[in-house]
Amino acid sequence: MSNDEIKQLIQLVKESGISELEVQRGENRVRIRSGALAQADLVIPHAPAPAQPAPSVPAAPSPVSSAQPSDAVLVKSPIVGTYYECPSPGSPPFVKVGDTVEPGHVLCIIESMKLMNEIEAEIAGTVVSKLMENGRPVEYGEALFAIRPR
Amino acid sequence: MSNDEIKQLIQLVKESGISELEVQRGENRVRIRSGALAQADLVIPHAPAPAQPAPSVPAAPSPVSSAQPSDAVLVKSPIVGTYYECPSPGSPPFVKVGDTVEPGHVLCIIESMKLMNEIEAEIAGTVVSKLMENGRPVEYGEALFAIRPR
Amino acid sequence: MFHKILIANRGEIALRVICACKDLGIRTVAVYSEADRHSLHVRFADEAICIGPAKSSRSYLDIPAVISAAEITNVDAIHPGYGFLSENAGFAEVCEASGIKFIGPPPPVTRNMGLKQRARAEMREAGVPILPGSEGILQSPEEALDTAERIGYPIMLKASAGGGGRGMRIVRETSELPNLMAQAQSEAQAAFSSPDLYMEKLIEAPRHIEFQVLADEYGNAAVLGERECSIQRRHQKLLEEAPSTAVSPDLRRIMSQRLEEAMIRIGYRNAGTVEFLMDENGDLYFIEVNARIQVEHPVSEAISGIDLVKSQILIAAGHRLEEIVRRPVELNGHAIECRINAENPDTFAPSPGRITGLNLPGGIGVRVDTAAYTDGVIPPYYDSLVAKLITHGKDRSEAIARMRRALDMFVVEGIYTTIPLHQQILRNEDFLAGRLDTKFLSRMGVASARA
Amino acid sequence: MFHKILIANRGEIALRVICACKDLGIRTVAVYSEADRHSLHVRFADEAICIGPAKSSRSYLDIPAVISAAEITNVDAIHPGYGFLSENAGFAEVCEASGIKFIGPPPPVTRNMGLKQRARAEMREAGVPILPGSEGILQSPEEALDTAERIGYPIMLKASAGGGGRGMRIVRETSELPNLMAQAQSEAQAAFSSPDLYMEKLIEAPRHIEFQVLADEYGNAAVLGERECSIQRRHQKLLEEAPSTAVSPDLRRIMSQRLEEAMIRIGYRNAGTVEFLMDENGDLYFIEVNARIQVEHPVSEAISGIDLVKSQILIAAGHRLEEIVRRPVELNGHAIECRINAENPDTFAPSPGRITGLNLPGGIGVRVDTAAYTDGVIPPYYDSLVAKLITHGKDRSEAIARMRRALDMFVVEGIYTTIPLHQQILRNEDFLAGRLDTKFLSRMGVASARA
Repeated sequence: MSNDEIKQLIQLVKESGISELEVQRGENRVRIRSGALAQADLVIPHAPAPAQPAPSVPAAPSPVSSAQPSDAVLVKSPIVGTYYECPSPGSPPFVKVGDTVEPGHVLCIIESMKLMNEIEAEIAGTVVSKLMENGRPVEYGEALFAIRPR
Repeated sequence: MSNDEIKQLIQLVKESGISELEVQRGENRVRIRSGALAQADLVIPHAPAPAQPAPSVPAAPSPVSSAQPSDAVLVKSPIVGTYYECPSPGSPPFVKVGDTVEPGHVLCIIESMKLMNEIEAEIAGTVVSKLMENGRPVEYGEALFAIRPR
Repeated sequence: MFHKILIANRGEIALRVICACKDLGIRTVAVYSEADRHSLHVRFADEAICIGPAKSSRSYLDIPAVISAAEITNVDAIHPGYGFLSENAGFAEVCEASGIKFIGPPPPVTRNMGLKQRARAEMREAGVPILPGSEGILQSPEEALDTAERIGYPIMLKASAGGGGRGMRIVRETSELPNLMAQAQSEAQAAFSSPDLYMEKLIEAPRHIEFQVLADEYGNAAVLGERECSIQRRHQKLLEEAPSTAVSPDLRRIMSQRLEEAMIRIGYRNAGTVEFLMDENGDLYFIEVNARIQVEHPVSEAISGIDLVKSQILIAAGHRLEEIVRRPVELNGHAIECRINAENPDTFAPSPGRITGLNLPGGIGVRVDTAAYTDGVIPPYYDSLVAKLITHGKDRSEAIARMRRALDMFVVEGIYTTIPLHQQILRNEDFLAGRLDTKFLSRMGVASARA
Repeated sequence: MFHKILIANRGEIALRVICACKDLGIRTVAVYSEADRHSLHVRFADEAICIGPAKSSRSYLDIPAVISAAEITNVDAIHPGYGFLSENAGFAEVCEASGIKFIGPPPPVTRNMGLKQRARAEMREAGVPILPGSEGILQSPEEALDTAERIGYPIMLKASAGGGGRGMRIVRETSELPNLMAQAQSEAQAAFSSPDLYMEKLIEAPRHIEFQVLADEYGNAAVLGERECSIQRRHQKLLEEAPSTAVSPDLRRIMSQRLEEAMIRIGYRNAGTVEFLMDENGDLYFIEVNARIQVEHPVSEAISGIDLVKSQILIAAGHRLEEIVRRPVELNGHAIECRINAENPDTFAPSPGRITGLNLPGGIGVRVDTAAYTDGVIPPYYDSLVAKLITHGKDRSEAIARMRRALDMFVVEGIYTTIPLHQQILRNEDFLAGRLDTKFLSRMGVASARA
């Protein structure tokens, strides 16, 4: 979300006369208040805030990814578990950045309760970034891949 | 404070982007918030809120007074006690609405700890309203008279 | 001792378990649904994992999600709180299979207690008085008449497969029985595809009295007195106290001894509650065992001085009861709990929403268990409990005076709560005299209290 | 019993007295300065009267203003809290003359206890050990040498008219005495226009230990154990606990008996505290009597189960001690109080202002006494106490664990508080071992703790 977009939102808050506006666009979120309601800061969890399940507009770059073009959609983890990018240790990853995928193409595995759950692409497109490190625990709703639809 | 003045203040809050504005003009006070900070309502005391000690701009009509012209100043109780408008039961009051007073003129008595404390005018002018009922207990800072300075 | 515990719950009980863990120096993992990301249990746990969307079947009730969260955070135990997965023996088994200690009774015990006829049989064998009734399904009108004669009218006919009041009939005299039994059978057949009925003695206006039990893993059990939970509407408890005005020291001593023996006999472990109905003569009849910590546990904590949630963790970690409970059990004073729910106090309609103003009462003899805060939200997806307000005093009248004061100083703005209803209860003459039964609220004129 | 009580105080103690009155069914009148019009004591009293501007000399310390407020609201008693007018015998006399019961000791007792030499004499007569020293003013260097020889070095020379450290000298051996005495005399002369000095035994690192007393109007007194108040900076207590780790059951029993006799002998009434210093050998020396309720009274309430403020009111209304205190006095468990002040925890600079975010801790074993609320203001005109956080447990380690947990969950935003300092104290090894004295904070490295 660009500064100009945020400026526009601030303008919107001012014009509409509302006191608080929370906007989520993909992984980005902005909350605008026209005043000091610091109590709310009390409750921002220290765990990374997972994103909303429904992807909409593209997200800001994540630590391990390169910049995402503005027309990609996010693939998010549907379960809690451990993320694996390849079928077995040492084998090549299911997908690399730049690969094209079809619906049903396996993108990764999330291990949950000793079960290897294959996560498949739901749309056809090009993998533009991989957002998770191999072997890392993932929460429900964490972003795994960005795919530019074809 | 007229409705138009209040409207202007609301406009100011909106334009400045601040969330809260509190303005006191004489006995009038307005607090404008652009959002829902209902917590503050928690603490408005149920006892009548006494006015600020420093009178400045004229106040809105008080229950027992007639309308006050906009150039009067308030005489407030400097102590806690019981208000008496006359020197002894049955005698005429120290002052009536319309009387002119000089500095040092006794306006009323506040009985406090069995002592009769005479409250004197500090300015010369005309009594435009009497704001307190005879025999009523008064708190510190409660308005007793409005006097239009000469 | 455990190194790290996952709390498979939300709201005040999740925070309650976090407190117990902090007191023991154990690290904590909170799990939360997307609706709860700003909750205090998320804030005050050492780690927090989002396990799913708001709907509890896909988050707090989702066993794989909870177990996966436990695995990726490397906890060595799970505390289930109450509700959700707390009495799910299958969940306890999955924990066991995953090498994670489930803080609660062993799965077979939980399963047996969940099967009510089985629980009744085990308790009867252990010498605990059971609500009189038929031995299983009634085979004929003649058997029904004989059974009713034996246990005495009024009696209640209940559909064996049933629930929700369908296939139920109250029978007050012999002449009514055959006709009402036929009605109940056809209603049961229509509703549950089975005409099977059983019979129980009807107690018209029972007290609901329950005993708190702690049992360790070495065959020791202790009863920490009873709780009076008769103030209910639609079978939901609203105000609880300990001790009960209807339980004499003698009755308490006898019941405690019998229940300790019974719990040992059935292999019970960890904290549990044995629920009874009390009839007009003061006789107690077993109804069920709740194999978990209860919402109203703080009143027992207040009078016993024992932290029950800490005890649950210690027992699960293998501590012996003698390290936790001093014998003989001493109970001091009187405690009351008011459940402050987000509900319209007149209609009981849920009132979720944002808390715009909050003043929690404090001072002597007052305890508040809550996850609420100014600007926090009570979401519509879960139960309506906002806070538990507990007072303790040297006797019942001091506890009542402190509760009245605390209710007066408890301010919640932005949502409706049950505070005004509690204020009304605490002024009620029957309440003040200790004359309580489960019909109390409907007598008081709370329309929707009637089941 | 009283019908209506005026509370001549503000902040948490005003709210504390309101709680006690509500528990007794007594109506309340709050008084407030213009700075406190949005305070909770104003909100929760039945009536509230503005008595003056922010400056306390013109409001909370203004006797005519307070008495007039009492008269126009027709109260029959005044509770003074602590500080302000609580130990002003003149105020108590005006109350008496106005036909209003002052809830505290009779004026002559308060006056005698305020005169320290008089209090010492009365206590010595009653057999209570006194800090050894000169009999009044030192008349010559020779008398000083003799006195020092008698009580043993090190000793302290103090200006009779003095205060604030001027005219004070520590003397460690005979050879230093004449010279240091001359210095102290000329300093006292310069500062107070009087060279008079007296001598006291110096205890280098004393514990500060005080006993809680209740006495009725019929010549009965009870001691409810002691409090350890050694954690101080600049003579201001910061953390208190009960019981003291340095007082054995035997010492407690002996001291309680002597103090009960002494308090009866001097005609003490209502609640009071007898303060002692304890030297390295565990010997106690009387220093003064505080003729009022103390800030730290809740730790004694926690272990005795007795509401001290309620007791004050009952005693003033003529109730007998036997209705309030059961004999023998039983003390249970351990309690700690942390004073949460609006101060920079490093520099101790006051930090008044608006509280923008607040989470009060709750749960088992936690009590909070506070008048703070979200969006409320801590004004710069009065003391910096924001809240008293009290925990109670079955032993000291449980009380400590609960205090750590409660401090972790106590969130105050918008102002600085002493919470981080308390967290540091509760991790300190000497504190955990109970090795305390009034030098504790300066040893811990809190620079401004040094007097």
